[in-house]
Amino acid sequence: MVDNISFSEQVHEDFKSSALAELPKEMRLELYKTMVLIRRFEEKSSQSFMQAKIKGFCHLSIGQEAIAVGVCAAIGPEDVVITAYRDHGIALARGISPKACMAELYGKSTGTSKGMGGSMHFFDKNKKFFGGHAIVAAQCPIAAGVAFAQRYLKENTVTVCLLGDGAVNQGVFHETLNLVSLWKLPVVYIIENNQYAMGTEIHRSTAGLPLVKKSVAYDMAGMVIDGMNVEEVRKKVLEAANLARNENCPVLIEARTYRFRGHSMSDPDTYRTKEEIAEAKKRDPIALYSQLLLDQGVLTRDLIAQIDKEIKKVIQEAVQYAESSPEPDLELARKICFAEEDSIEPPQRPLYGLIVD
Amino acid sequence: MVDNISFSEQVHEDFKSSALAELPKEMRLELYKTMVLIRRFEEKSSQSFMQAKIKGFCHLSIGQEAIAVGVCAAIGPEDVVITAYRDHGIALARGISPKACMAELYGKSTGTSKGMGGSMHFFDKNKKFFGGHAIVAAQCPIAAGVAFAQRYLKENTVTVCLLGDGAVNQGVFHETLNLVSLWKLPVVYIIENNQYAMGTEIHRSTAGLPLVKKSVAYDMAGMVIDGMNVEEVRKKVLEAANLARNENCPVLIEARTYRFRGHSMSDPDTYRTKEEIAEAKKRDPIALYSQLLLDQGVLTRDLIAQIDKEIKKVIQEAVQYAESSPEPDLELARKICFAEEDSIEPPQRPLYGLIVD
Amino acid sequence: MATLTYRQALNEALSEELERDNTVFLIGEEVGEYGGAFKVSQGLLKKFGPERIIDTPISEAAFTGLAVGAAMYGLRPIVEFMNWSFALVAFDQIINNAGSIRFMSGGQFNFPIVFRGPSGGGTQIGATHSHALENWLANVPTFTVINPAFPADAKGLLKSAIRSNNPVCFFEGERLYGIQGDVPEEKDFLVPIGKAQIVTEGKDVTVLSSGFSTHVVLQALETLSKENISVEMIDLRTIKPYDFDLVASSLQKTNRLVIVEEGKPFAGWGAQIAYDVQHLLFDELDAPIYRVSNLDIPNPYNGKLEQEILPNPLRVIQAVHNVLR
Amino acid sequence: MATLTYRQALNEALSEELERDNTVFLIGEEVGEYGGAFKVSQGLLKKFGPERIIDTPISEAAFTGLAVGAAMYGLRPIVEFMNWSFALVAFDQIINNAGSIRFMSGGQFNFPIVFRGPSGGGTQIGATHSHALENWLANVPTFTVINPAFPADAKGLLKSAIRSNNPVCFFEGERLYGIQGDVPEEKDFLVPIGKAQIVTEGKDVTVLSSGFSTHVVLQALETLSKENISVEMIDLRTIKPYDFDLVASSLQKTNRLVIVEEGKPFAGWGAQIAYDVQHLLFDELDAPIYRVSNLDIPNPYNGKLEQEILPNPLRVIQAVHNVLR
Ligand SMILES: Cc1ncc(C[n+]2csc(CCOP(=O)(O)OP(=O)(O)O)c2C)c(N)n1
Ligand SMILES: Cc1ncc(C[n+]2csc(CCOP(=O)(O)OP(=O)(O)O)c2C)c(N)n1
Ligand SMILES: [Mg+2]
Ligand SMILES: [Mg+2]
Repeated sequence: MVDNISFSEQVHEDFKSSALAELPKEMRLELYKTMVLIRRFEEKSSQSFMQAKIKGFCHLSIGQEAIAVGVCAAIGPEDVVITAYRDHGIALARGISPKACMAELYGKSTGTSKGMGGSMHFFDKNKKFFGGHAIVAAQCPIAAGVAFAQRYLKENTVTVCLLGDGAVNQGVFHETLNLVSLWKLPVVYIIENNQYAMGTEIHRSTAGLPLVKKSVAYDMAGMVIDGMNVEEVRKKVLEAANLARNENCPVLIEARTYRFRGHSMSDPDTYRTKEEIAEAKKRDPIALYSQLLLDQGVLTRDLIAQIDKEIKKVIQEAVQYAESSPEPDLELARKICFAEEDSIEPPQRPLYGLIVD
Repeated sequence: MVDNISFSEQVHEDFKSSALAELPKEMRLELYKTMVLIRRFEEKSSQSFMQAKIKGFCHLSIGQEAIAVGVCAAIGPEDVVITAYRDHGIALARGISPKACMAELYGKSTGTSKGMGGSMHFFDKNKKFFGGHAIVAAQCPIAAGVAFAQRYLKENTVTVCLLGDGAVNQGVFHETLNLVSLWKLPVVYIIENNQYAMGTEIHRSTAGLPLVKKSVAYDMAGMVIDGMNVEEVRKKVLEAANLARNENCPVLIEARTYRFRGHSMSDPDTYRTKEEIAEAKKRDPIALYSQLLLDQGVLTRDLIAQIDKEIKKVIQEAVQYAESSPEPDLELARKICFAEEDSIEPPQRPLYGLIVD
Repeated sequence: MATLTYRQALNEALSEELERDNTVFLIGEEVGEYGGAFKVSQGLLKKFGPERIIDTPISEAAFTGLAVGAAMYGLRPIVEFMNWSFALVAFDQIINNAGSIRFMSGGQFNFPIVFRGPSGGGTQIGATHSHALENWLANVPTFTVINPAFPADAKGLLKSAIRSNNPVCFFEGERLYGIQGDVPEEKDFLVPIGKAQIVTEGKDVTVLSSGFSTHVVLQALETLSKENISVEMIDLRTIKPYDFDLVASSLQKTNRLVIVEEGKPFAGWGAQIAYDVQHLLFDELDAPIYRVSNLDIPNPYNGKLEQEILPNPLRVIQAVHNVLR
Repeated sequence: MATLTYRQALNEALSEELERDNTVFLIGEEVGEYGGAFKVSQGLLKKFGPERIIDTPISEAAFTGLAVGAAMYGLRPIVEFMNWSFALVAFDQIINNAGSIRFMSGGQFNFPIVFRGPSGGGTQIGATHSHALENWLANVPTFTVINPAFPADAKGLLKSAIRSNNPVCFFEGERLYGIQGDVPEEKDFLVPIGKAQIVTEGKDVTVLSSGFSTHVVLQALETLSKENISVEMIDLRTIKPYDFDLVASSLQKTNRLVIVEEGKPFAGWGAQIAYDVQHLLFDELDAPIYRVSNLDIPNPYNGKLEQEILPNPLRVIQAVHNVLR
């Protein structure tokens, strides 16, 4: 059942209108479960990476789950989400199956991207998850384009785009904020400010902090939120999405968070002190939330154990699925290079580089 | 004598220290003369362009002379100036000879860039005029690099970089402001806000006006100045340059101005009303200044006539020089592609593309 | 048939496709109120309104990326670069986003997007404004690269490009916009992507070119025909995927090849065609292949010198002479 | 001689040149405190301080442009791209500013600048991170393009690049960094730019490559030598200007050529060499030239598939067999 976590339309309808409404128990449990799912999924990915079953770059979002989950709980299934390479969490929160995600990490043709994209490039058009983008800030103008199309098509949908604190230093981010503000596009940008871009602490890379101040330069609405508090994230992103959706007002959100692991699996993570990390872990979004739910009687120790068990099974099944899935082949690679033509005579496309006898 | 206008070191020494000092007559006359020189030079360029003696793109700065002249009066000969393609005015104000400028427009090997650069690419290393850059905003990080080098070499010099209001929408401008603020480089950016980028009025292209607000996003000092008032430009740029030079504080200046001609010689200029242009011309920087100097007795009608005559002669000589200068040839073009090597064995460099028998 | 300039032909193509499919939109600097820096989009704002003819700030990276996002969501953007040289500030968006996302997503998204604008030198606007990047874009696995020489092809190919579900890099030219030619008037006149055409038949030598270079060859032909040299002139139209079959059948006749391309020489698209030809038609060649391209020097402002550096009729003639020796 | 990895060799080159000339500085993401994403600059911050080993924000366009400005003012910047693929966001600064300003200024300014970093695929990091742009950079008239295969060449060529008064694009490789080799220990050990080297002598066929492809060829050679095929293997080292003379003298002996290059095939640098060879040595060739390159497909994440798409020993062997047929 957790396999297909994604916030049901009903839940959305009930709570989209008012950001302030008290969340029903059912939804709070979903928020909790999804965070745990992400945490366990990534812990497993980490193991598989160590076993060299997952290769390339693998960036974990452990510590940042509340943002992924809060964001996806704040928007509807018709809205669009897009992010950077640190995309496992948000993909799962968006309801992409752990099987497809794990299979992608394993480079299999059953993966979210048929094994062509890998960890940094999850995509699911049906779930309106527009990637997974590995060039820092490259997703920012794409998000503007999706929002542009949403308005062009006179929909009442919005686009949410996540980016890292380091991405703020790419010019295209600024060009894009100017465009979306000027054209009043229905888009919300959320900076996951985990204070580091690889080994660079934010004060070494960025003038004019706090980051939210960038919104001022473009006359955009700006918000700072606690990225460790899943309900706050949900509530504030819902407010922002409503502004974007109904008031033609794009929003820039700075969500304060921290990544508990290295930048990627290959990062020795020597640029921070153990103390700093330990301090940050005191605000582990899952621990904070489970404590709250325990205090309020929404969760019990038993329920926690049961959920853990359930999720363990989901992860196991995902790994089995990934292991046993077939690899993509050259024919597939060739085929997906080009969309089928339906309005013109399809050009012949020789495969340059093939050795011809 | 006007041929080599450029503010003498003595004048600089006298007035660099205090931005508030009353300007001596001699300098005020120089400011006036230089503006007139630029105006006449460009009027002549316009004619020569119509006669197809000047080709390619030719952007006139008529209306914006006070900025060029004020800026060059505010900095010393060891400081560096760099700008965009609309560069005739600032090159002349910097003391590059009208002959070399006109010869460049004519594409001659005696030009500022040996006829290789044309109108948009004047350069003079000796005069510390670092171009003339035709890709919008491309000069911005170069300026940061020069300032970086100035500090690296422990000089007490600064760099002044001019750009258009449209250039603010290029990402590299923002990346650069972040860098110079973070690294406290000795540089002053001056936006010549003439309200248009080609046919696009600033409100159609830029959110978050006034432009000076961009400085806030990078914790930079910002100033708005009247770009039609040559003495104000000089004074404020001097203040800014001192901040950059002595206080490690880069500055962003928005100078309000207007171009009286089309974007380039090929622009039909149909996107503004005649009334708007007429209104702007009431603040013609040369007219304003000559009136002020007349009122204060620094200028007389006779002196104005005499200066006009002098400058007319300078322009005539420049044109003659340009007309009679030789064109650059292929050998020169080949030669300048590469700097001479002094520390390694120079590689052989075949001219690819030559047809070999 | 109507007699149109290349500019008008492009304008008609845009207008007809905007009319036919309202998911098509045009975006770029000065394409709306100004009518296009080179007037290619003149009148379109009035016809289609500011929702579909979109003036942008000078933010090529952002509006290119925006077009990519819009395409992912189902629209069909046409991106005008005021000059293809300015695409360099948007290169990541073009190469990685438009070029790779379909593949990286396992084929989930279509990119029915056209990047277009003038390319190349010859108008004395200097090195930074005179790039001819056709070879670079053709080096990207997923791109189609088009460079028409004549108004009819400009129209028919632009229409095909807009209707293609794949990203197309469409190279025009400031020097081409004013060229006149006959253009068919049917609304559905399309020129197929990937097909070259024989401009003049001949038997002594095949001369291959595209875009403005085709007009350089036409000029050279005036001299060559006086010398009784019979040139089979092929206008490539599409640079990638290019029409190898037509080239091959021509070479079966002439056994000699000259390639004229506007870009810088080192690893230009002409080098690829030369490679393919020597590789696949080794025994057909009676002489080495000659390429006429830019010399390997940035474009200078000086007009005479720029003409010397660009592919020019003189060098075409010289190459033809050499290949026939 | 010391045995060093390619990474260490580069590190020594940087360290020695920083030591030798204090106008040399290194700038890029994570080059300082982190010691470089691939540890090429490890220890340099400690030796030379933060004024000369400069960590940057993720602002490639700005810091590349900054390096250009610093060069114009007399410094000698070394710009590290964490991955050459990221240079795409700085392309205007590289191509137009570093590439054109000297020319456009009539030759007034020198650009003693080195752009360097890992290039190419093979590490399963996806299409956007696996570009091999050597051909594009070599297409720029004023650039020198270097791509060493062995530690000694990496060191000697990087030192030459830093001492050159002209812009050099220096391509390394993630798969190269760990390769070991003997490296001369003299402080002034330089490898000349523009000179190739013969790795193995042979008489049946010349196989030409650079960078990691040279190691692919070495692997293929194991099989080929068992088949008694005598390969003359040339490691290009400098892609532009490349050592035509050495290629020519080898072909005089073998009359057959295979070129192995890492980039995408269409208009790769190998196409240029193939063109030059067929053009200038037409009568020397006994068989068509074969190129082994990437297939014309973006790099996939899946490892087996990526190896299939990259130039690999199998395809080198196949090409050699074909060229000898
Ligand atoms: C244009 C570009 N430059 C550099 C990189 C290499 N890189 C990948 S992630 C990263 C750090 C990004 O930090 P941040 O935006 O804060 O996101 P986080 O990793 O913290 O989620 C860098 C430098 C890249 N992918 N793209
Ligand atoms: C990257 C880039 N895009 C587009 C252009 C074409 N272009 C040249 S000048 C210009 C307008 C610039 O306006 P602004 O910055 O306000 O300067 P102004 O012309 O008013 O001095 C444009 C769009 C260019 N040169 N470079
Ligand atoms: Mg971060
Ligand atoms: Mg302007």
